[in-house]
Amino acid sequence: MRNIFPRWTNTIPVKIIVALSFIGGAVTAGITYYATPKYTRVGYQPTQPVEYNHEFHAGQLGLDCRYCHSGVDTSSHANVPGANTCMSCHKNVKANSPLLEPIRNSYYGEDTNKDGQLSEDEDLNGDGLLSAGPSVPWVRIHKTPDYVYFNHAIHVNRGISCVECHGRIDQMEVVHHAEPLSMSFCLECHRNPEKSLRPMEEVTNLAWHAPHQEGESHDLAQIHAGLQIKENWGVNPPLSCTGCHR
Amino acid sequence: MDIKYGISATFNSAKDIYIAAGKVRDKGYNNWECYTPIPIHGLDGQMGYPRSKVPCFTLAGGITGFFTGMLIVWYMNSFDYPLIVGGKPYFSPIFPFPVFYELTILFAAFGTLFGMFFLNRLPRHNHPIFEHKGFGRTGDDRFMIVIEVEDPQFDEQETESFLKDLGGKSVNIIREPID
Amino acid sequence: MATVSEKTEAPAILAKIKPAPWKDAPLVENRRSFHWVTEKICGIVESKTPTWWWWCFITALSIASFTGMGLVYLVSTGVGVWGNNNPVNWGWAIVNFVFWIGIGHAGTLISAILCLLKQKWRTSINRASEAMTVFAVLCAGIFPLFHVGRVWFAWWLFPIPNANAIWPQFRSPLEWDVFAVSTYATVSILFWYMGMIPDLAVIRDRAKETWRKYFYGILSMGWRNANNHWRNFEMAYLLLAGLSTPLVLSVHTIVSFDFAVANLPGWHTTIFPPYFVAGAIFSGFGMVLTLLLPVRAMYGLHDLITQKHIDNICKITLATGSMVGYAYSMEFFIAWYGANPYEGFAFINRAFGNYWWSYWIMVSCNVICPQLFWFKKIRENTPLVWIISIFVNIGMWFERFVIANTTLSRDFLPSSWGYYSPTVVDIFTFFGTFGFFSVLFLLFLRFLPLMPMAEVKSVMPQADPHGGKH
Amino acid sequence: MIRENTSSKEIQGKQYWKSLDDLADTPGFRSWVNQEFPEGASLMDGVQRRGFLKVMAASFGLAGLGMTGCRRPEHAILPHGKSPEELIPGIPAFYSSARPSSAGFIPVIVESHDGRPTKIEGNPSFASSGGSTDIYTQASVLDLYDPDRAQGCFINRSETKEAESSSSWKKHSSADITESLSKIENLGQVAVLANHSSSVIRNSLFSQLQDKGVKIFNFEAVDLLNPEKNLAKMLGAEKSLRTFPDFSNAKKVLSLDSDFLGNREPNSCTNTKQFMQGRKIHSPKDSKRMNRLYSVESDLTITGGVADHRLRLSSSEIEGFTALILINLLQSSGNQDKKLLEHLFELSRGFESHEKWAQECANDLLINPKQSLVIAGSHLPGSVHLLTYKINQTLGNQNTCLQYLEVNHTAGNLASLCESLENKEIDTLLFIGGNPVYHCPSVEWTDLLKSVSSTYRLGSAIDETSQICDFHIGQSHFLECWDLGETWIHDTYVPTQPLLAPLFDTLSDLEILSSLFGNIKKSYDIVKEYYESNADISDNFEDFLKIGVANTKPSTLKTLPDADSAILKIKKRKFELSESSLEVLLTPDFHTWDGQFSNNGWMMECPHPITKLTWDNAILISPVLAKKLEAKYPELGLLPDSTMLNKNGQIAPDTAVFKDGKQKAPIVILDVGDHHQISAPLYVQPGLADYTVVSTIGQGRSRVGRVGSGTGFNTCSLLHSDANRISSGASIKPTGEFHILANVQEHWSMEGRAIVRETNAKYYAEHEDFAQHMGSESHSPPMWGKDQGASLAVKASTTPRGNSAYEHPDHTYEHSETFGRHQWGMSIDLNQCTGCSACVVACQSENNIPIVGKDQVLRGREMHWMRLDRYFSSEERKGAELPSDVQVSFQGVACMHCETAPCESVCPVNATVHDEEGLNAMAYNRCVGTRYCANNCPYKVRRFNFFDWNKRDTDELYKGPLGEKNDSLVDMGKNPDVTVRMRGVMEKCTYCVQRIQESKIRVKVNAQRKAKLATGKDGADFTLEEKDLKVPDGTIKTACQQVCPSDAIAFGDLSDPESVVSKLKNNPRDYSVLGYLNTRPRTTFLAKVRNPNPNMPDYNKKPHAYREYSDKAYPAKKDKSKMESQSY
Repeated sequence: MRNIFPRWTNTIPVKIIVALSFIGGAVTAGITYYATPKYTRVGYQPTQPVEYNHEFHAGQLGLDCRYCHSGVDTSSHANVPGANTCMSCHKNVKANSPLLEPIRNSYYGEDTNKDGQLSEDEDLNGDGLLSAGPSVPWVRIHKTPDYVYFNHAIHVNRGISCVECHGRIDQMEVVHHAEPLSMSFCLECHRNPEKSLRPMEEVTNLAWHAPHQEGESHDLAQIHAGLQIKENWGVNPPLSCTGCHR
Repeated sequence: MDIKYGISATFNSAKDIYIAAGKVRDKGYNNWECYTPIPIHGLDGQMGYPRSKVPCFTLAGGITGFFTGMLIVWYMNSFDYPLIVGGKPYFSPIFPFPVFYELTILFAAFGTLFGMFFLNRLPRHNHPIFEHKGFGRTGDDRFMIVIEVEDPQFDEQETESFLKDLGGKSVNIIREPID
Repeated sequence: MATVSEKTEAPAILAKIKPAPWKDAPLVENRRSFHWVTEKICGIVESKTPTWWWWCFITALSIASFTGMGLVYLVSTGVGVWGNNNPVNWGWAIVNFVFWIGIGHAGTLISAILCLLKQKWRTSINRASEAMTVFAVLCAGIFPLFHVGRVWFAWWLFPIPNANAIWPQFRSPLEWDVFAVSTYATVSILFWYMGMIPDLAVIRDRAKETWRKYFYGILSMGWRNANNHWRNFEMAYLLLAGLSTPLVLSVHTIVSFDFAVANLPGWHTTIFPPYFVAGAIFSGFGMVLTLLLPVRAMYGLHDLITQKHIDNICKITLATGSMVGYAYSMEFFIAWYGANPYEGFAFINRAFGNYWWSYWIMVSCNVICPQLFWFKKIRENTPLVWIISIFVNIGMWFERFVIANTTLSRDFLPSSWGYYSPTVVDIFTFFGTFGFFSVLFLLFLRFLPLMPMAEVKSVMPQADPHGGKH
Repeated sequence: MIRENTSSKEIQGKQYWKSLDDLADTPGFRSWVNQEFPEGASLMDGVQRRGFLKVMAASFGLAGLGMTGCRRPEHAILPHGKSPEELIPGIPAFYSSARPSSAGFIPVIVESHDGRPTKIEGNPSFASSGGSTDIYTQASVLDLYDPDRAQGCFINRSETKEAESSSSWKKHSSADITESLSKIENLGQVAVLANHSSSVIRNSLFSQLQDKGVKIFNFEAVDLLNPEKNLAKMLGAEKSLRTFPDFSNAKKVLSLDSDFLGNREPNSCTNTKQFMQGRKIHSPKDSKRMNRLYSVESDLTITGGVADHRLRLSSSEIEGFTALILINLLQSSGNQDKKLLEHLFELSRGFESHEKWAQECANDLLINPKQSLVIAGSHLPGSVHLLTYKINQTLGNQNTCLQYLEVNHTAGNLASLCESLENKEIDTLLFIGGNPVYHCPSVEWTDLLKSVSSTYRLGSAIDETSQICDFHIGQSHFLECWDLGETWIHDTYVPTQPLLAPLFDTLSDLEILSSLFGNIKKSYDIVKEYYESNADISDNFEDFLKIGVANTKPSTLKTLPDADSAILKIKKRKFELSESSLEVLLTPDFHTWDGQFSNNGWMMECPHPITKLTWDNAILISPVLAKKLEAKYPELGLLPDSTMLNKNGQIAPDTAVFKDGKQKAPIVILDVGDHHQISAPLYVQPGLADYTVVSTIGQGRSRVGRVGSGTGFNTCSLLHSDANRISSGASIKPTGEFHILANVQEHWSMEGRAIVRETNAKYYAEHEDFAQHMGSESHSPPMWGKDQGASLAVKASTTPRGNSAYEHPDHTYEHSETFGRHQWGMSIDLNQCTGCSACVVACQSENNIPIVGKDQVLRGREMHWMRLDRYFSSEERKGAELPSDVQVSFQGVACMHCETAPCESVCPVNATVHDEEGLNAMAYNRCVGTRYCANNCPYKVRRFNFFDWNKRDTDELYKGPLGEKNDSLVDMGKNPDVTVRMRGVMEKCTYCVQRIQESKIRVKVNAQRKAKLATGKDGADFTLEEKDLKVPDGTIKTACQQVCPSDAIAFGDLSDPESVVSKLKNNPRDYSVLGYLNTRPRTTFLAKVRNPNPNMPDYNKKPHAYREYSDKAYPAKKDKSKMESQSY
């Protein structure tokens, strides 16, 4: 008989092993990087129907987050403001800007001549009540799954700043998804709340840093301050399922 | 073109090759091999082989498996995310014992198989011995001794006649073609 | 040692009674040669595919499609298409799982434990039994995998890091099952395959067609029949046998933990591990008989699978059957002796309650039927042995059914007592697995050496380097 | 200006649902209005529905719907154009309202999430039911989202208008209907047939209409007004006399076929609250104060289940028995009126065998003068009510335990309507509510209506009555319209306040009626107008709405007319009871009441508390009759063959044939003569009077939505035209057919297991801790080992493992980073539970529990997190004989939250684990569905989603992905705080973890803000005490606890020794079910104490359940006592 396989095949098994270990490593690394929320979510930056500039409003003008997201410290949800909130300023400021058209439509609704009065021919459904216009279809950026019950009020009131989950919104012209908001992201903070706790006053101050002494790093100062707050307030973030899943 | 690989001699029975192997060894050959359809008891001794090293791989695999098991259980259930489950402790060597146990066996089995492959330098699909015409029969009912060219004592005529003296039939030179 | 025994004088009693010389039945009959063995085994693989094989294969394939369709329906629609309910949350799926896993025990047992016990008669049946093990474990694996409600998340049972930072729970017997069954499947395949390498090399060396040369060439890993190979191979084989022995015992022990670790009356008993292992061996040998007797007839392997083999298997079946029977009675005794009313009722209910028929099918198939093997006449009657082996299989399926369903259907609170009956989907999915098993087994018969030639040869008289005849 | 600055409550209310009006203006909606629809089809689909839901969800997406999706699709947030003030997305709003029922208005508080009402609770301001509600009120919120509602108004286009024909309906605008009604000129030819309502506005409109010549008729199939009318008639009183019992003072109660705790009598919630309060016991001395209930009844009701003594008598026999009681009372109190006594003797002839029972009962009633109460069932004839009236008068219970209300009824009855129709006096007929065509099949509706030129039907769905009408007007749900009504006892005004504008183009009854006056008004204006013209209701409309109740003085009868002469006029009825001459009693159906809840899945699937049947009604017969029928018709297949286990007493015989776990019931014909017959399946019910068969009205509807179609059997042909529900002389014939009944509890006996532990008050007085001496754990080594004696708080927070080698992971404050601040636990007082099942539906409503349909219930896949186990126990069984007299024990079972939970340790993926506060958490999103946990749960409380219950209708389940998605109208009623589970995951009671978390968050947020305000600092340096962060006891109420009218359920923090639940758990009556398993359930039970009278002939030293336990646990003792009794 003769050899079935040529001589070069003798090195094939070793080559296969080496190749497999490389491919395996690459696939694992790829999945870890590309298939986790750190990649799939962070950076999501949809185009909004109205080019609202957070960098300008929250950063330069210094509007407090709660001016618009007014429910954030009382409700589980941080509401997106209705058109009336926008219009409280924009009735006067840039009242005729074409960029604000969707907001004005939403606000005035039936009141087509925008005089705040409902005339006979404007009252389409004849009930004498002024109906609002179509909602502004803001595109949702941050979303936890249905089975996750994140409560804004408890976080905001217990010294967790907006910046922890949403990043430096005050520096974003167009808002994007800044943190992965995955379960491991939540757990990291729940396990070590001292890394994020800050005084209640400073919660909406996205630029805040714990006051630090000479020679002390930012992180260390934060941990010192955080531990103090944790102790004072009895902060005890839940680590078991019932904290977030109901 | 070809190069010589060795000289082969076949035998008809286990008994013959058993005796012949002893004589080859006594003669002081080092690079030689018996090809048999079955593992023949005692042939290792006759050829002067030491005990197989496979058990070392098995042991290494077993120990790795046991500690891998223990490590994943401890890390996952007790260190990284301890959760209260049925009021049982976060870690104990008792409750997850089946996991350690199975992993011990799994890794030991891998150690054994791959150890065997490693020691036999398998898989190796191309080998000069496959060029031998009668090699096929060594899996069937022929017994064959091959003394390789590599052997310091190898001398084409002498070795050939030595093998013939041992009672080997169809003594052949194995040639490996080179392209 | 030998010299010592030669010197000892025979006891006087031997002189008086003049014992008849012990005639050890040969393991290969009709003084066959090595070459005959090679021709016989390789011939099966090399000859033209017989027509009956095609018929069987097509039939098996169509039966196997039932499982496929059943599973597609199950996954697309929900576990509700099965008959499971509350309180019987497991139903047929787990019964079938334990049944197949049990069958999967004989192969490794034959190769491993009998190997360690130096039972030479194992050689002609171990390859087929190992194949049976592997295929049975594959069939078994279908059920625990697909019985979960969200099979697409079944990977959560494996310790894989994930963005949710949550891990499997190692206190659960199901988690142990994951490790036990996957280890068992892996090690069985390794063991089966490693044993096959020298035989694959033989087929490779005999091959005429190119595809065969490459196919068997790759599979045989360049095996060269060299003594150095044999040396490491034998050691590895022995070690794998040594590893498989505790493995095979642990797998069914862990499977029995699925029940024994639960707190339900009738499940929560310490007798389960040995009882399950005995039952597994019992059912496994039953299946070996069921498979090998037709194969023996089809391929004319009477010289290799001799009456002695059948006798031995029958005897093991008898022994394990009796052990299982002992376990049945012991369960009753302990339930009574333990004086726990819930436990006591669970067993009375098994025998006389809503599933009484399944209990008595189980007892008659598992305990009474094998008792026939006490008789040599019956052991020599191959068709009868085959029929009994089928009863053993049926009985063992019912054993698992009895354990799983009687307990669940009537447990602690009478208010939640219920009844379980399978749906068409259950039945089809289960019977389909027989087709799936047969497909694999037929492919095995067709393409792989169904007996370890080297091992069969090595138990033939010619293999003896000291006394072989020419 | 825009109305956003107006601050009054009702305006906000309006604005609140304003967005729905916006919707009605979208072009899509408009075109939809003009479309034609096949009747019963889902009207909203596709794009319109999606848009609709978006608006409904206001400024954030619908949370909690579906669990799928990995990379989300683009998703819009739609905020309001003008945000309503006080509406903060994510915070539920609570409004007071009231549910109109035939037993008065029921004051409620409605929880609303972003404009979607999701949950109804009782109004705690209404003291007499105090925050609890009955089961129907709980379920009524689902009707709002019934996809088979009449989604607008329709015109009938069929040629023939018959009840059985299938009509074709065309959409019609409601404005056109009110328009045409307002234009009717000759009001004298207008007639209205309405159901009974306690709406003061409706009744005042009626009387105004009557003044204008409109004829008003009233019809109720389950006529709760019968007794008051009959009693008044017999006494010769002008106005009806409504009996208004007050159980809170009653020490002894005799119920004569009256299910006053259950659904058959009005005001059950108040009755339960008052009566069960009198059975509360905390220590042995309370056992003397405990009230006692005697019940004489034909059917086994939950009232009979609570009773300490129960006598089975047919409803026809009640009259004679009542006379017997009266004789005994009169004799004991020295009344010598011979004539009266003789007449009574005559009436009670034939009841000598019950003499002793009656005598002792009467004696016992007399022990507590003025503190007893005798009450008769509303289906009983006037004579019984008269005798009862006399009895209560004799006992002097007036003003202490009962009062009589004077009620004015001016409406005609159905017979007079028929008369008017025959006389062709009516040109326009309005059917308001009810369903007379279904209930009165004997009336020739089609013929009668030939002379009527237009018929209108106001109803929530197109039903049998709609079929004969020209127009169907969709009725607004009570959460969509305004109303003002009175409670049953007329002591409180309650407003019905809408939570949202009508979802569809529907009208309320008030809007219809007021349009007859020629002016079309919205219900709000009608109510406001009425309120302003009746200044005595309350001071301020907004406050009235806020509180939801306003007290008023009912007009009670001060001087009682003498009854003697009326009694003398009672004629003894002749009746004969035997297997060939049976008495038939029709009761309102538990599931559907009179049929109005036929399409309500929660009600249909809620198991009947006694029969445990879902989805169906049946003919209930007694075991005695069953045996006789079985002997007469061997082919009937009614009773199963007794098994070996039955014969040797291992388990009790089944009451029905269960084939593959499904109850196979023979269908029979029940014939009452005069061609009145029904066919329905038989159900053997222990505890029934031997020759009474009981069935229910309200099922087997022919024109009903997808939920109710094909369920149950129609029994209305047995209903008498005067709504009398008792017939006699009936016989049963087999048909040879069978029907499968969905019974959720196959086995009725506890089998001597110490599951429900109960004893008698006398024994309890001496053995306070009797419950501790039952069950295997009573003679096993102590569960807590060396820590057995530790306090509850210590045990709960450290979970000592006793003698186990394992230590529980320490999560106390001192030793753990993640400590539990509370340790939750629940205590269920079995002594308080009546079995009303309101908790089952309350839980379903709160926790988004799906309905699964009859087919799936048959397969044992019902999803109720809270189930009510019902056990019967009896005197010692004779072989396989079914007992006739049984005691009933109820036990509410939900997840017990075991500290050493068996389910947790078998879950391979950590989907169910413990949290630090002792909750057994179930993370649905982690569950892969191995179902091992459910197997290993000894209480079998875990429920598995075998299918996508929430995605598909119950008849589409097996079609999988090919099946149609269900109508998402139903999704709008889901509680957004609770995950909607998908198929393949396990679920179970969570102790309403959403409420726990909400409260914890609220407490912390408040503490934080308060501290910040107090210190005025930036917040880093103030210190919060542990007590500031703890949820005060009583803040959190689980849904089942909140609804329970008898306060049987307590929930709270076990680590606080002062909490109510801790105190209850320290009571010696406290025990764990299956405690011997050492699962350490956090839900424990307080053992039941019965209070029988030792002088009664049916007195037993121990309740049957206790005796069964002792016999099984101590067989040696049993044999000994048997021998002793034999040697006597």
